[in-house]
Amino acid sequence: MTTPFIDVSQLRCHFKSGDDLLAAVDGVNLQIAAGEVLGLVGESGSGKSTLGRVIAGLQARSAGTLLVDGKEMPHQYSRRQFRAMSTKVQMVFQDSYASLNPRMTILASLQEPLWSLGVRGKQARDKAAYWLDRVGLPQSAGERYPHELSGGQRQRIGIARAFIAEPKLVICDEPVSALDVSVQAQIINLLQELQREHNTAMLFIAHDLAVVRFLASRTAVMYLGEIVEIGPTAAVFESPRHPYTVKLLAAHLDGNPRERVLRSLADVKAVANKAPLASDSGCRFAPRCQLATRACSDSPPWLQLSVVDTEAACHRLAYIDGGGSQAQP
Amino acid sequence: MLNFIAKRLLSGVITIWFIATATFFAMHAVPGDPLTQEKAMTPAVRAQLEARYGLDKPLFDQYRLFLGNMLKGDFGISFTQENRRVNDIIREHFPISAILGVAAVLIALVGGITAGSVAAYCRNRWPDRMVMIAVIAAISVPGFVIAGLAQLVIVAMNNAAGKTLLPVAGWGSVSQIWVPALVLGLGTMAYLSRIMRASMLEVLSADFNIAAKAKGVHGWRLFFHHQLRNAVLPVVTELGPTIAAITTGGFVVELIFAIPGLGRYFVQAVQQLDYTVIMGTTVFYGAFLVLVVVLVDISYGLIDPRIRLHRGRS
Amino acid sequence: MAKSLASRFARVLSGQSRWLVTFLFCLSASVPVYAQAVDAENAKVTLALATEPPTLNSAVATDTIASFVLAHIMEGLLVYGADGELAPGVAERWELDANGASFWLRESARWSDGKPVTAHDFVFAWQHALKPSTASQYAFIFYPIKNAEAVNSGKLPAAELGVVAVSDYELRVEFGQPCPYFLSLAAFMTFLPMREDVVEHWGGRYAADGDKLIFNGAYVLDKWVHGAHLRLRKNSHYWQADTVKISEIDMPYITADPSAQFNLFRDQQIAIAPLDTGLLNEAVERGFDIEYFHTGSLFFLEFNFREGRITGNHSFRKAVQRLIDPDLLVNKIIGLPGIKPAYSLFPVTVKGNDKSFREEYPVMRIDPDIAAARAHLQEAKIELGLSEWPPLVLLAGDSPRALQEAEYYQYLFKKGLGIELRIDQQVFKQRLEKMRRGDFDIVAAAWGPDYDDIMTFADLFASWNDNNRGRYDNPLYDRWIRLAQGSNDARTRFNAMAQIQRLVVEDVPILPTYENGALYVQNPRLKGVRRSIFGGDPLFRYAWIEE
Amino acid sequence: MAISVFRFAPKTWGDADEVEAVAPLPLPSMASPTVILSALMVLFLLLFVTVGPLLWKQSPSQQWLSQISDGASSAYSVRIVSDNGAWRPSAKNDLPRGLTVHAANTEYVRLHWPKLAGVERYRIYRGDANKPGLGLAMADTGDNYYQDRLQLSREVYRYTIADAETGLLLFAREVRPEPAMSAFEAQLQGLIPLGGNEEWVDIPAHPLGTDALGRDILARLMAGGRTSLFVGVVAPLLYISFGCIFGAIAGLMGGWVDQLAMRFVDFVVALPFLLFMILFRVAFGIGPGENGIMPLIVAMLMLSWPGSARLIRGQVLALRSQPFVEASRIAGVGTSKIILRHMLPNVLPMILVAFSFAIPQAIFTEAFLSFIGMGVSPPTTSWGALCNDGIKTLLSHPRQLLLPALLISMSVLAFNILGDALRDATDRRSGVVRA
Repeated sequence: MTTPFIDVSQLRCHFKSGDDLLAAVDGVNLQIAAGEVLGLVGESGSGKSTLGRVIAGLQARSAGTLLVDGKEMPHQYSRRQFRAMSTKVQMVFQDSYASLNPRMTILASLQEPLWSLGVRGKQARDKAAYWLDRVGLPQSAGERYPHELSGGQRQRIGIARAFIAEPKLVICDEPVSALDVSVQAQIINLLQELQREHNTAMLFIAHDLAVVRFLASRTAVMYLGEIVEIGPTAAVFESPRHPYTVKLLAAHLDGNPRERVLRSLADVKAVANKAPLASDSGCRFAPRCQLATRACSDSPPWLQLSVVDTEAACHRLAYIDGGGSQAQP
Repeated sequence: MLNFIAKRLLSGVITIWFIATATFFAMHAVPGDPLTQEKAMTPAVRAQLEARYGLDKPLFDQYRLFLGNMLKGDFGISFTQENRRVNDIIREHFPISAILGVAAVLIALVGGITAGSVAAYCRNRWPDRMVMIAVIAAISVPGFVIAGLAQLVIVAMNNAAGKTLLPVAGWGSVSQIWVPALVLGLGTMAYLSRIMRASMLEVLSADFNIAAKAKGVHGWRLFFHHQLRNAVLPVVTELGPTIAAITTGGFVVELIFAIPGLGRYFVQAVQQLDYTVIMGTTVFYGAFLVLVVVLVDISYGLIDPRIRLHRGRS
Repeated sequence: MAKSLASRFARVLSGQSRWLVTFLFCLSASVPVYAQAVDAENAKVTLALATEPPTLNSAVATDTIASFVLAHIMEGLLVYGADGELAPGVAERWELDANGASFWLRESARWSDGKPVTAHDFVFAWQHALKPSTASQYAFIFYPIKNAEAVNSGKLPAAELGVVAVSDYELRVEFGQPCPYFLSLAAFMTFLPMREDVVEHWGGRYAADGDKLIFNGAYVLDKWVHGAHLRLRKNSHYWQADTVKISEIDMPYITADPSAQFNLFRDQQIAIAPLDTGLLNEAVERGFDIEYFHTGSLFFLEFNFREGRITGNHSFRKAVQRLIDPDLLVNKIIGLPGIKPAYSLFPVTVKGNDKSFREEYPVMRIDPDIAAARAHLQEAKIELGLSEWPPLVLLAGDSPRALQEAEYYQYLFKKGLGIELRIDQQVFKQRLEKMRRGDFDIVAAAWGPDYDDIMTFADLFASWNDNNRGRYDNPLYDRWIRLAQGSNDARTRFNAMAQIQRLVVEDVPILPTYENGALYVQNPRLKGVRRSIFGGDPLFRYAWIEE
Repeated sequence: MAISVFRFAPKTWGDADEVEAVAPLPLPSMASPTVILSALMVLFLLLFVTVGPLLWKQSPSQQWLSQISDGASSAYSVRIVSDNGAWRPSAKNDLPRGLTVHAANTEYVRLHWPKLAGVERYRIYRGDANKPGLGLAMADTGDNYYQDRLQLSREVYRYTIADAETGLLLFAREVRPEPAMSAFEAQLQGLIPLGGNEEWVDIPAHPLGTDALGRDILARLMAGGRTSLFVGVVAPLLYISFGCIFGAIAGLMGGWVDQLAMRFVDFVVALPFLLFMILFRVAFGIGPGENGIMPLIVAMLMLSWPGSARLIRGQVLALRSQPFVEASRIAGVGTSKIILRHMLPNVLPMILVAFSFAIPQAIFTEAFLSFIGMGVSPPTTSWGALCNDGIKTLLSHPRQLLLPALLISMSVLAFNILGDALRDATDRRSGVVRA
């Protein structure tokens, strides 16, 4: 068995919130193989972005290990580690505007990763120019400032900047959610092409399930800081095991809005989402889960292999696997 | 919430201690001798005086003594008015500054809200322009010039009328409050009317305003219940700093209008090197400001827990 | 919740705006009745005070404001009469001899609680003022009395002071040195009586407020709101209350700002207002009667004679003397009539044998002459072995006039002598401190007379006088002073003073610049206000209001 | 699967540029009339205090004693008169019949009148000939002559002699003094050589008049402006720089350093500003010959920096988590380069705005302190100090207050408008959050 490019185990990321610890990421185990596209879905506040940022090194973790290319990374990166990582992990941000320095030209922003790698002058300029072209922007755009470009164009620059140092893994943190629907597809296609072209692994974070389904080979579903289900994309989408995945898919993928509303009303208890705390015991989804039993709120569930080759963290997995689940999209 | 209040209070106490310490050492760094008097004095007399004010002790003992007395709420005896306690001076003169300050804040508030609303209502027409010009003038003319000119205007007015319409100076009757208070509050009024104008403009173009109009709300009811109550919020949030600025910024007005407020005493005390009065006044004012800020903070916290999270830190 | 607050606020505002409109309307429509400057009906005068009296404790009071108030609320053995001459006060008659003085007190003199004023009240007051614990600045004024200095420095108990109450109504004073001017001292505020029981009762807070005092003068302090308001009312227990015509002196304004006082005067709110240069023209244009009187104080430049100061050089001082023209200073820079250029140590107000001292012993006037000044400076340079003259420090006060004067001297020194004069402008206490330490080359100083005798100016530059801040030490000067102090003979004393006056012109220990005067405007209906150097100024004791 | 994106999205995206309209955010116009006006005002003030003295060569410390508190005047010639101060009419034989004027120039007016029986003391009044009333009582004298030297100017005076006791008017006469200068002053100013006896000298123009010491007000305004603007610019420059460095360190270090630093900022903010300003100003003191600018600036520095420290800390914290900074970090860009390339250019406009708002504040503070006599010390002057001088003569010479006050207002106004414009500009151009 080859070592995965990214190996995350028992990763925790806790924030202080008043007297409590907010568990943004709580005990996540995750592997990303080289060249693989892993989709990460979940509703907002589920900790997907935090997980991505921890892997990128932007967020210090509270506990757990993070192995990149087999090497354990420290909790907080030093300057040198960042530089070493710059050819391994890069990131595409959600807000294309905020991800570009408003006071730097596009070309300068593109070249910046190269400069820190020691590539300077004409070489860097040429490479930037190539990438400008590669992501489908005219050379004239290079002299412009971010506010002079449209959202889609800026996101292309963001993608180009992520790929320019030819990293092994690109983390895409909801790269299209802030874009017009018409532009989203172009960006997704661009990402897919580049990923294939460079055989780059990708952690694709989105709350838009369709995008993930289109891009990812494997998909992980997060709920309140925990991965509740992970497995091949097809399996997760075709036959979700975890009740939350079921709800998520039901909410997103059904064509008829009216039906969707009705179904979600029937299935999910109207319980306000509460913030995940480190002191929580039991399954965090239990309060909203129709299948919850007493045991669900007593002890936390862990990931178990299901019959469809996915892993799901649910006490009632056996019941669901047995065909007890009522929701099949 | 209790935790939050306790924290703010604690930090207030530490701040007051810091102010007291800074004042004490700044005061003792002042060259010169507070005991010096016009006529030369015998060593025996001087020794008596030094003992009376504790100046014969080492600096650190004096500091300890000062802090100890401060905790007891005792700031000692004035150097220049030898038989008056600093506490008495503060007790007698601070209320005057406070009344003046409150009147100034009131005038600034009422004037600022009115002017700002009028300006916003008449956007880009002459009332707006007039208000904005007045605002600019009030912001850019130094207070001491305004105070001097105001007095001249009153004298001219009284002379023209042949009787006393408004008193020129002094303190004691209600009519003696308004002119100095107006002068004192003018800058703030200008500032507030600017804020008010901006926020009123926002309100006037807001959906709920249009909705209210569509519902048939008109006239004063529309103004007070829908527009003013929403537009006034940014002005209300400025109140804390405003009160602080006005209550401590009253020296010049107090000097020119012959108002026996604490600010005037402070300036006098500085000129006469009256250690105890300077320290007492500074610590008192500092404590007062801290208290105002803490109260404002707490009340914000009560009004809106969201603000508490943000304000709690910085 | 925020919204409810705002709405509550809006509601308050809407209620308030109606109220406010009403209020503003009232304010503009109704003319409030204010105290008018003079009120003949009630025999009431309204005034403004420059500052509030720091204390009304006569044992420690030093300033003119306290002296003004005390002159009205207290009466000493002697007082200054309507004509400005010494007149009987609590003492009915007295005898002055070479060894001391006796005073016989009138039995009709009463405190404001009806108790008689006795000789014991004076003995107590004087002993109290001399105690080191009282720390009275004016303790030195008792020094002619036997043992006074020893009592003040704590070497002898207060009971040893040479003052005894022979009976309730007879007071005997023993002198330690001749004191021909003791009668004028007896009218000075530090010599005012004090009631032992009242002082003991209030202790350190005696005279801190209006109710912590007892009075034996023409008026009682009826109201004292600190920093804001003082009011004097006629004292019904005063032994000649029927001669007091003004029954109320109200002082509802306390401001040192001459413009504010002038504005109040213009507005008919106060009866007297001081003038300064900036207000003079305006006062003239308004057609006010401008009056002035000599305050009797001398302004001068004092040179530092301490070791190592080049200002100790005589030729240098002569150069300065030829450069600075008091006439020019007074007429051009100060620009107020009533202020006189000074050429002598003794102002024109100092009394001589019969007339003023200056009329009896005119002073030599030195005219300004730049050429002569430069010649003197050249001599000084040679004597001091200097090629370049170093910058000098002029210590000055922080009043507007002091500053203006200092800037004028600075310019004059630069242009006339090529000397850089550095102004060291300090607040009052710091200036005094620097004067005491001798931290100056030249200081712009002033001296006001403490008692009505030429000695109050003369002994100022005796080598032993602590107020001789420049440490001028001239055996000749000292000799003349000792001669005068040791004598009761007027002619001997004034001849010695004439020598001192000449010495000051020739040796220039100080350079007199001007004799101060006070300009003021006064309500024309107010008559008989006595402006004076001694005995409280202005004095309303003999004033009246014309119908 | 009902997401339209994937069904209808074009597989090719080469022509994306034509599809997406590039609509740049409108740049705020820096060329609005108010901005231009305020910039012009700032420029004018700067030129006034820098180039002004080169064009207007009068020294601000030159004291024309013959022209104390004079109004606006053009250049004119004055006669040199020698004057030894004391004067009495010489010959006994020419006893005057009425009020005789022996000499009338702006240095002295010598009056002589016949002694009248029954009058012991005379009172001399001097008034403006164009106005009713006797004017100012100059003196009471027992002599029958008088020399007036009190601040004479070139207007027409009316002298009136009255009986001091009864107030009965005895004589009156109008006098127009001839422009003159005493030989002493002329020698002092170096206009004539020592011992020389030139008859006439020229006096330069004073377009705004002179002050109470005869100094040219225009020159003083220029000199005062240099101080005011110097303090107004340098003090904010220093305290904003210090505040920025402090805030940036706090923001970048984070953790307990940040906590401690911000607590300290809280303390300093809590100090009552003006009180401490005065206190520090007194504590530092001014030595002889010092101009008092340094203590002023140091006091301002000690008390004013927290505002910008907070601002910058907030900005740094906000910027630190901005994606473009994070992108640079994961691209391995060093801290110093991040600060230089990303933080600084984005914070700079804020600093600039804070700076342009701090200038009027500092000018006001300086003016206020100088006004209460705690500012600069003479011979250095400032607009505030000029106001302080001027307020005393407000009634008789209002321009001595109004001119410096006007300049203060102008500069405060100009910098405020400039600050407003800068803020508008920076707010819209960058997405940087305002703290």
